[in-house]
Amino acid sequence: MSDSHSSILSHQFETLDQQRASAEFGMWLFLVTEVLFFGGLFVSYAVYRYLYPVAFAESSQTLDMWLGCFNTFVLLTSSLTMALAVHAAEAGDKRKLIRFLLFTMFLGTVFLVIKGFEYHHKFEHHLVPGAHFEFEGPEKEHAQIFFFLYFVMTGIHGLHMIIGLGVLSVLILMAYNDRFSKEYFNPIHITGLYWHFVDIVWIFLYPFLYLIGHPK
Amino acid sequence: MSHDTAAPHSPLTITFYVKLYIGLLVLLLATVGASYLHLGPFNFAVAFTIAVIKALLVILYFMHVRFTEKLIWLTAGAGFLWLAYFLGLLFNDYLFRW
Amino acid sequence: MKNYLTQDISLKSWLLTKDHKRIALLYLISITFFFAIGGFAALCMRLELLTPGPDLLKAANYNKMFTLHGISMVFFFLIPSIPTVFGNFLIPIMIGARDLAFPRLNLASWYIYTLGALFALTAAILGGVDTGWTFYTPYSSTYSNTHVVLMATGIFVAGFSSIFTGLNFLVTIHKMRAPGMTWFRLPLFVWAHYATSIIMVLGTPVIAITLVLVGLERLFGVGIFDPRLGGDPLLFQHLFWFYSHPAVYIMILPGMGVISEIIPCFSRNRIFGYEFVAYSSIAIAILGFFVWGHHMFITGQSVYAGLVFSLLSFLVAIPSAIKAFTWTATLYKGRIYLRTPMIYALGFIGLFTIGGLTGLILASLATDIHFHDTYFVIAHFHYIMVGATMMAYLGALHFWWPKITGKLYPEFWGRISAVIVFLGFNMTFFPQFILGYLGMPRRYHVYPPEFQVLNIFSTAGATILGVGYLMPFVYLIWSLKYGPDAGNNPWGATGLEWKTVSPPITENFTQIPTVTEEAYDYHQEPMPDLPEEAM
Amino acid sequence: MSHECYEKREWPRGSPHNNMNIWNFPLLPESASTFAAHIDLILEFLLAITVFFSVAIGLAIIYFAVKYRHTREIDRVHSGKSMLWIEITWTVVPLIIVLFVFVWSSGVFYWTRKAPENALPMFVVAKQWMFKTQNLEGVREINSLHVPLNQPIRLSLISEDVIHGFSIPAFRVKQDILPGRYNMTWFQATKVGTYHLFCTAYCGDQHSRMVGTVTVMEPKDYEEWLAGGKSSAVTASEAGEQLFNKYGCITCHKANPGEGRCPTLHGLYGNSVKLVGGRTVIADEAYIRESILNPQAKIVAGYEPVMPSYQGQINEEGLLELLAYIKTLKVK
Repeated sequence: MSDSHSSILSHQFETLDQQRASAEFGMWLFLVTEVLFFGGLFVSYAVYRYLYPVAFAESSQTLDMWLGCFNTFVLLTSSLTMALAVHAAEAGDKRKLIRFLLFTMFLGTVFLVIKGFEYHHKFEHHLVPGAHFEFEGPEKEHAQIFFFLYFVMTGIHGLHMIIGLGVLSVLILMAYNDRFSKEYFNPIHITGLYWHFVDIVWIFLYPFLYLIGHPK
Repeated sequence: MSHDTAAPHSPLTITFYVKLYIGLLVLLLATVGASYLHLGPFNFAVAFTIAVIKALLVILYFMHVRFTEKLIWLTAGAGFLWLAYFLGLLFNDYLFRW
Repeated sequence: MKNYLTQDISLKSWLLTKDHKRIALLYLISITFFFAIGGFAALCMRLELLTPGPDLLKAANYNKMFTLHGISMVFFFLIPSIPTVFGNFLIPIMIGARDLAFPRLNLASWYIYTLGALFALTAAILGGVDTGWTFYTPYSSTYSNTHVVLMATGIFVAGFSSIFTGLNFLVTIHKMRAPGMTWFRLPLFVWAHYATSIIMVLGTPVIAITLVLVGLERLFGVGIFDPRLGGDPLLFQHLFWFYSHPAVYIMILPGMGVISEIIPCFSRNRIFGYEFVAYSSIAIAILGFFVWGHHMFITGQSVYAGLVFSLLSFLVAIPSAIKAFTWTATLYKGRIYLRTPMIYALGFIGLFTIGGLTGLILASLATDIHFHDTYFVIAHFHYIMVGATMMAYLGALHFWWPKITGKLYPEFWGRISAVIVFLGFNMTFFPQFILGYLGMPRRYHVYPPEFQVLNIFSTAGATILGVGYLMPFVYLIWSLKYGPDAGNNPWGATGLEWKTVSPPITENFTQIPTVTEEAYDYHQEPMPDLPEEAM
Repeated sequence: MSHECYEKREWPRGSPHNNMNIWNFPLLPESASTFAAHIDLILEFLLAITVFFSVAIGLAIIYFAVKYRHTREIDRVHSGKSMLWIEITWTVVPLIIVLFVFVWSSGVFYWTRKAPENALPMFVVAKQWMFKTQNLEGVREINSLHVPLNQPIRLSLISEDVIHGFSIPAFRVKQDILPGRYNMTWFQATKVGTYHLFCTAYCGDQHSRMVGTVTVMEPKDYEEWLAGGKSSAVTASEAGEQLFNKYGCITCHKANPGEGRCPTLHGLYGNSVKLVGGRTVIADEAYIRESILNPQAKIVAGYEPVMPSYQGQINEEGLLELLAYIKTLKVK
């Protein structure tokens, strides 16, 4: 084992390849748990959308589909910059790596800010489930279930974004301190997997929440 | 031990990533556009199909699953398969309640 | 040469250890603590049930007791028990690795478990929870006046410990096997943990999000389970059992793995049908996910769903039956030593068979009408979870005690306690089958007087069972100081863990072994004699 | 809640406790309905399977443990290979057995889920911690239910708060009672007597005191009992009719189609209804209940959504009475 490896190869592994493959497999398993974690919500969503189709369509109309569309655009772009960051890491290009990671963080922040405005709008229009919930229309209670699911799903998605931003900032510090090289960039790769996964969740959330029924 | 290939590099180029990205944006516009059509129950089917295609593209290329070992295919598939099982068995109840 | 226990003995070195063997011991201490709490709660319940009337506990306190019993036993003892202690300790050694793939994550799992445990204990100390371990809505989300959110938080947190343990095992088993350790040379213990880990990874997240939803509904009065708001309380049951039924297999599969190690060793025989045992573990793990609705046959679930779930539940019986037959067949033409672990293992087969077959009665739709939510169900799942899993756990503790501590336990007392546990267990839970047939509902604090005699039998049995559990606790600790040295392989067993020193060194092997033979390479050869002082 | 409450509880007659000899305890439950024999037969079959395999495995273990005990000198030569035919046998034989039981048991289960046409409707409303029962004649009971012998009884069950269970072990009947949704069960008693009624789904503090009795009477005695209780009561559908008038339902829901602003309820029950948007539903109990509490959820084709919600105004018993009344409305 060469000296350059001994600092990046953990004691329990034999080779760097074993270490890399383990990290990648581990991250994928974690993403599987995330699929099932969000899965509990998607399943609940499916049940109530089946039971209360009209209420879901009417509630969905109150969401701003263009804001949602723009946010999807922002997240897809951040996925691109994340993929490019991994690409830069593969090439061992530190400057590009840091730049793309910063880009990704910026786009993630934009997404959250827009989400914040949307939440604010819901508060102002009493569309937050609870005592002050107001909804024009016959099925107020069922609409409330829609908004409950909307807030939980987007809220937990947002929480994942915030965690992702935290991890990204750590990665930027590490990259700045020359912790990565052509041989070793596991953390970038598996964080990339995480970031893309969060993107995928949104790819489903957008049509499920914003695009039910027909825009008026 | 010093000659191990530490990191397999994906064969994708920056141009490919950008093309893929543009493709995803086109699909996004398609899903928005489709929501204006009155297709009845097929609205959901269309939106869902487009979402699945988008997700697949991200998984296969952005997440490099296209170029990794079988184990990762299996793992990634298992998560979604389980969710599908879950929904399928659950709707045995909701679809057939008296 | 220093072993993993003597490498560094400071408290800090224990609390920050990344050695899978030390983490296993940290878990051993934690789960023993929760076993004691759950056992205490069980004792209170059994004493209360000595008489039909309310004598020892008020109704509210009785309800808190069975909740405490269920939660500490299920979430904080049985689910982590064999995986986190024996799986943690043995999987890396069995496959010829220096540690798990992610040692820091492993330590983090223990801290996460401990954090969850602290939440749960806080909830218990502040006054407890009275929903039962099942947290059925809308009682848990709206009507109960107890610390549901705190307790649910504890279980939510501990769930991540379980997820990370399963993830760690899967990666380790896939990526860390020594040269020559092919899949079909793996000990069946490893196969069983592989199957268990699949369930942990695929199932646990669902209970986590479900508890979040219950917590939100309770805290903010809005949610998706409250029927007054258009919610469906049965959806909670679906989500809950999607995890909690497979969780039963999290509890039993590792036990099956243990038995598959002990039986060949003490009958000096190859396991009969290795591949069938291995595949049946995976089959159980996968089929186990598709049967959750058998907890809901009479709740108002659709009849069609009931039919599907009933059929699938019957099918799970097949791989379980294969295992029981296989273990029995392994004894054939062996050289059988009835040492303590073997007595536990044979007891396991018997109790598991009864528990499994009575499960058919509950999987069958028509009979389940009568038995649902009665003591028959209690008896059935205790035969599996206590009868089988606890026997396997104690068997494992005795079997690998020499490896873990380097000391032999007193064999005579071991055999006595194994027999006492077996008899006490049957006396506790067999009467409950009859009580269930008579119609006595579970979770009853007072009951009609004609049920009293059987309850007296059950309580008497529980006392004996309690003594049986206390004995190993005493003599195992005694053996730490006074037990004779075990040597590296007191049972003459195969498997890489017996080829290292006892106790193993920090990175398990001085040199990573190369495996050239299948598991269970026994040839009816005699077992080494135990030293005089170990009898 | 203390001893006092417990002492006052009357357990059904025939409880061995009354004989003052606790050793005279039962091992088998009473069988007092048409279900009992069928369910017990499946149980006995499965018990036989359980005993057979447990004993077979147990004996095999003991036999091997003795015969091949390490101290004995005995022939131990065997191939060490597993035999495929054995594996296949013990996979296929259990499979056949369980599939047989599945089909048999599912058939019986289906029978227990479908009440016969001639079944006598009764209602059970559960709340923490009591069962409130009512028959069509309007006799209301608490924690008690009187039924005639050899008459199918169809129970509509609903809860006012949490999930409860409704279990009569002697009849092999059990059904969870859900809030917000009707569940149904039925039975036909075959033996005169008084039997336990238990709440089997954990429902809070006094769960174990949510018990009652079911009394099976000869039809003649039942008539007498009804007459005794009926004197002050109106029948369920009469009570429903009073509610129908009180809440003003009658002003919009007229007897003839096209008369009022709302669809007629005559001949509604059990028939299909065409909704706005083209869907059709069967007007069952769940539909009528939803239409009273949440009328906008399903709008009948050709009508305006003008009906206000009655959520919180009519209690569960009132809803059941209204249902009973609506069921009596025939096409004019």
